[in-house]
Amino acid sequence: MIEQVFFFYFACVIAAASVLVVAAHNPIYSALALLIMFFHVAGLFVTLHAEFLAAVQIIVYAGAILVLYLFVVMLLNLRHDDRYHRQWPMAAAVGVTLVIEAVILTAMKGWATPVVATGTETTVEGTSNAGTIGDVLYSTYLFPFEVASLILLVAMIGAIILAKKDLGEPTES
Amino acid sequence: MTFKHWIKTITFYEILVGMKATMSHMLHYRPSTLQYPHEKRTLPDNYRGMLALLRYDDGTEKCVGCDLCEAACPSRVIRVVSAEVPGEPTKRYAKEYYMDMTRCLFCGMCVDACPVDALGMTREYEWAVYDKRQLDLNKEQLLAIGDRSFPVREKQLELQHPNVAFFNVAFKHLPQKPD
Amino acid sequence: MTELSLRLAVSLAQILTEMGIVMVTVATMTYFERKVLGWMQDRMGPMEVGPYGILQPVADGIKLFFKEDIVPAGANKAMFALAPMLTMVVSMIGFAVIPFGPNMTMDIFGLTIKPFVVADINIGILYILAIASIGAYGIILGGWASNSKYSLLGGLRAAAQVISYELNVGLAIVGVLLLAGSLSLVEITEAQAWHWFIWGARPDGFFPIHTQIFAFVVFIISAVAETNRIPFDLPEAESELVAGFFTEYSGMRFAFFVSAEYASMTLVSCVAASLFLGGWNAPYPGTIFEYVGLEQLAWVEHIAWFASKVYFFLFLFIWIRATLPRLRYDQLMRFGWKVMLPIALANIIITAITVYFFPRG
Amino acid sequence: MTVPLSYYLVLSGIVFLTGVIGVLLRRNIVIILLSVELMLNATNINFVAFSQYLHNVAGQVFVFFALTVAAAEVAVGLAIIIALYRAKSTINIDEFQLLKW
Repeated sequence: MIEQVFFFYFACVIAAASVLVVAAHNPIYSALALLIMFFHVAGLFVTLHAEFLAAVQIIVYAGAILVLYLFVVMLLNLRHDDRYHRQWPMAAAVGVTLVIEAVILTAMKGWATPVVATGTETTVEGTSNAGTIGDVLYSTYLFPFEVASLILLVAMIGAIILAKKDLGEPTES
Repeated sequence: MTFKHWIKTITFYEILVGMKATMSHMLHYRPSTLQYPHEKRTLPDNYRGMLALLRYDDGTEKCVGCDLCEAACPSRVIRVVSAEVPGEPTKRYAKEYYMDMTRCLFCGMCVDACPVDALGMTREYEWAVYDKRQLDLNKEQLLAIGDRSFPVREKQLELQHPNVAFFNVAFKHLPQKPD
Repeated sequence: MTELSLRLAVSLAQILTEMGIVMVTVATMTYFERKVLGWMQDRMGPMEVGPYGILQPVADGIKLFFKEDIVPAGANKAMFALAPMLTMVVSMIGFAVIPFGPNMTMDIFGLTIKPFVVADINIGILYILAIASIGAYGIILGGWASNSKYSLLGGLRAAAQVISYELNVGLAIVGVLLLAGSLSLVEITEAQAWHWFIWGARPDGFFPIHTQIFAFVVFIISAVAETNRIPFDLPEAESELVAGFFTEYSGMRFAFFVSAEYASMTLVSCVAASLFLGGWNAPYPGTIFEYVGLEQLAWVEHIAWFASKVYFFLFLFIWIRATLPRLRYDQLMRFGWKVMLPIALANIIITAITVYFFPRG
Repeated sequence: MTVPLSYYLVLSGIVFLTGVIGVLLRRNIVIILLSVELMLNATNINFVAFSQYLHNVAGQVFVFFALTVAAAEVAVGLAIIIALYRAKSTINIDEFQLLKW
């Protein structure tokens, strides 16, 4: 009962905030709507017993990514914003198709909870959520983890090179 | 970078020295400030505070309306309207005397310029007011300042030594006027 | 249902008590900061209101409460109003996971509660990091919504600075997490019985090789930077940016920003005390009250130890402010990324290696 | 488990769709990137919901990787935006049509 109340609260706010992200004219409002959405997604994670991910969601998304967005929006001073794009018929077509697909799929499978799969490699129960994720991350998914660190390294170098002014010219100092 | 320098860097030596200095000031706490409205600093003897007009001991004004102070003032603080003393064609007095103290820089040149010692510098300095027009003082206010700051007054010129009436150099213990 | 409402009521009482303690700490901090700064600079500090100016925080509060609330022309009103509230709320709710006293339970009205920690969640330190990362939003929004170039510059500086130094805070505590093997602040504190993490404690004994003193130094410096205190107070550098992000704020909103700064100072002091200095643990085994046969009152000594550690850190903040000049902006960034970050990373690696070779028993 | 899994899927579908529409509809590159974040979050919701319902922690691990990719995407994307803004002093996507035919 109370779980459903929480779910519907989070779901409504997430949906409304995501619509606001797309619809808001001021980029700052978009970013703030996204911030609200991140918070409620984190809340949803908590109701799903993934509290470690909830914390990481806020730290990474809200604490780092969105601050960067706000930083860039303020740096470029994007107050005057735009109409929507010309290709909205295409967007509508894609959107409607996807909505129909989603509705059909969910209607086909029904609204019931599927049977719990068997033979899972690691269960969520047991030790704490963070501990479980750590165990799996550093054993089964060690290679993807290393690849992720490589992605971050590449992104870091790429961002520095892209954002740096007058590259290639001899720098004074 | 020498080893010593390196050690100093990683142990925050210079920052610690600074923090020791602030801490020693806190431990040996001797404030160099005063609780001003409650306790006041002793003023130096030659303090130049509020200007005042002076009187002789019988209550007559010293000022003869000569305008020399107005001429000497670098900030054009003083405005004198002089007139003849009624019935005495040879004597003049200041009919109106204004000092706009918002402009005064307390240089004391008007006091130097006065030939009859009619101006004095008191030791008053708390003259903050809410309306700066209150600082445009007239003769009565200036005389009142002089009355309360110099309760002991000089004798009339005629009652002093005869030379004083002429040269105005009688009081040997006072600073002499520069020529 | 009655049990739920009872639990809610008890939690609410706990939260209110804790907020009250924090607000009193904030009020006394505004007084003691001015007082201690005065003493260190051969001045007296506030002396007028009450004996030795002790009622100055009350006078300040009343004055700010009755001041006119000015919203600048062209400001974004909603954001302008939201920013101080966001900052204040964020700096207050972080205290929920701080253990102020020993991890004991108490029975009230048939409920078992922990009196000295509002919420003992198992990701406590991550929660605090998440909360701290939200703190930047209030500053950025306040700077942006004021429609003033000083405020905007202050907000942008705050954004860059808080991101940079939060990274160092996060990395500095990883060593402690490796040693404690837990993310819960209660368990981390309990793991440091009398040998603290700064000297290399572990839940199963004392290993000086695990010393976290470098992480501690990095944490303290980064915490000073993250709370925008001198010498890292570039977002509110008064000689360049008037007052930075709260230039345009007045009255109670200004008071919110200022008290949020003090509250976040108190929060990082609590975190530093819990993570590195053993929280409510005394620097000797057990408590004196236990030795003299007063086991019931041991928590008083524990809380006294916690409070003294927190107040030491708060005093350190003021002491640093009285001593050091403000850094230049490029110095700040270079220091954060080229000095603090490598030290924190090296600390993680060394701690990991030592934990690997001396595994927890 | 009083909330059926399909609720989570519908929610994530709605959020994902909103993201898609945002990418197609908006002309401000920053908003487009924000819409991409919406889509990533929709997948995250799915991952965590499935992880909970299938009792398999792998979904949460994948959310972790999605976060990593999102962070990398933001760093590079915002750097590109800044470079574009330097070049044309606008970030309206209609202005960047050199590769269009």
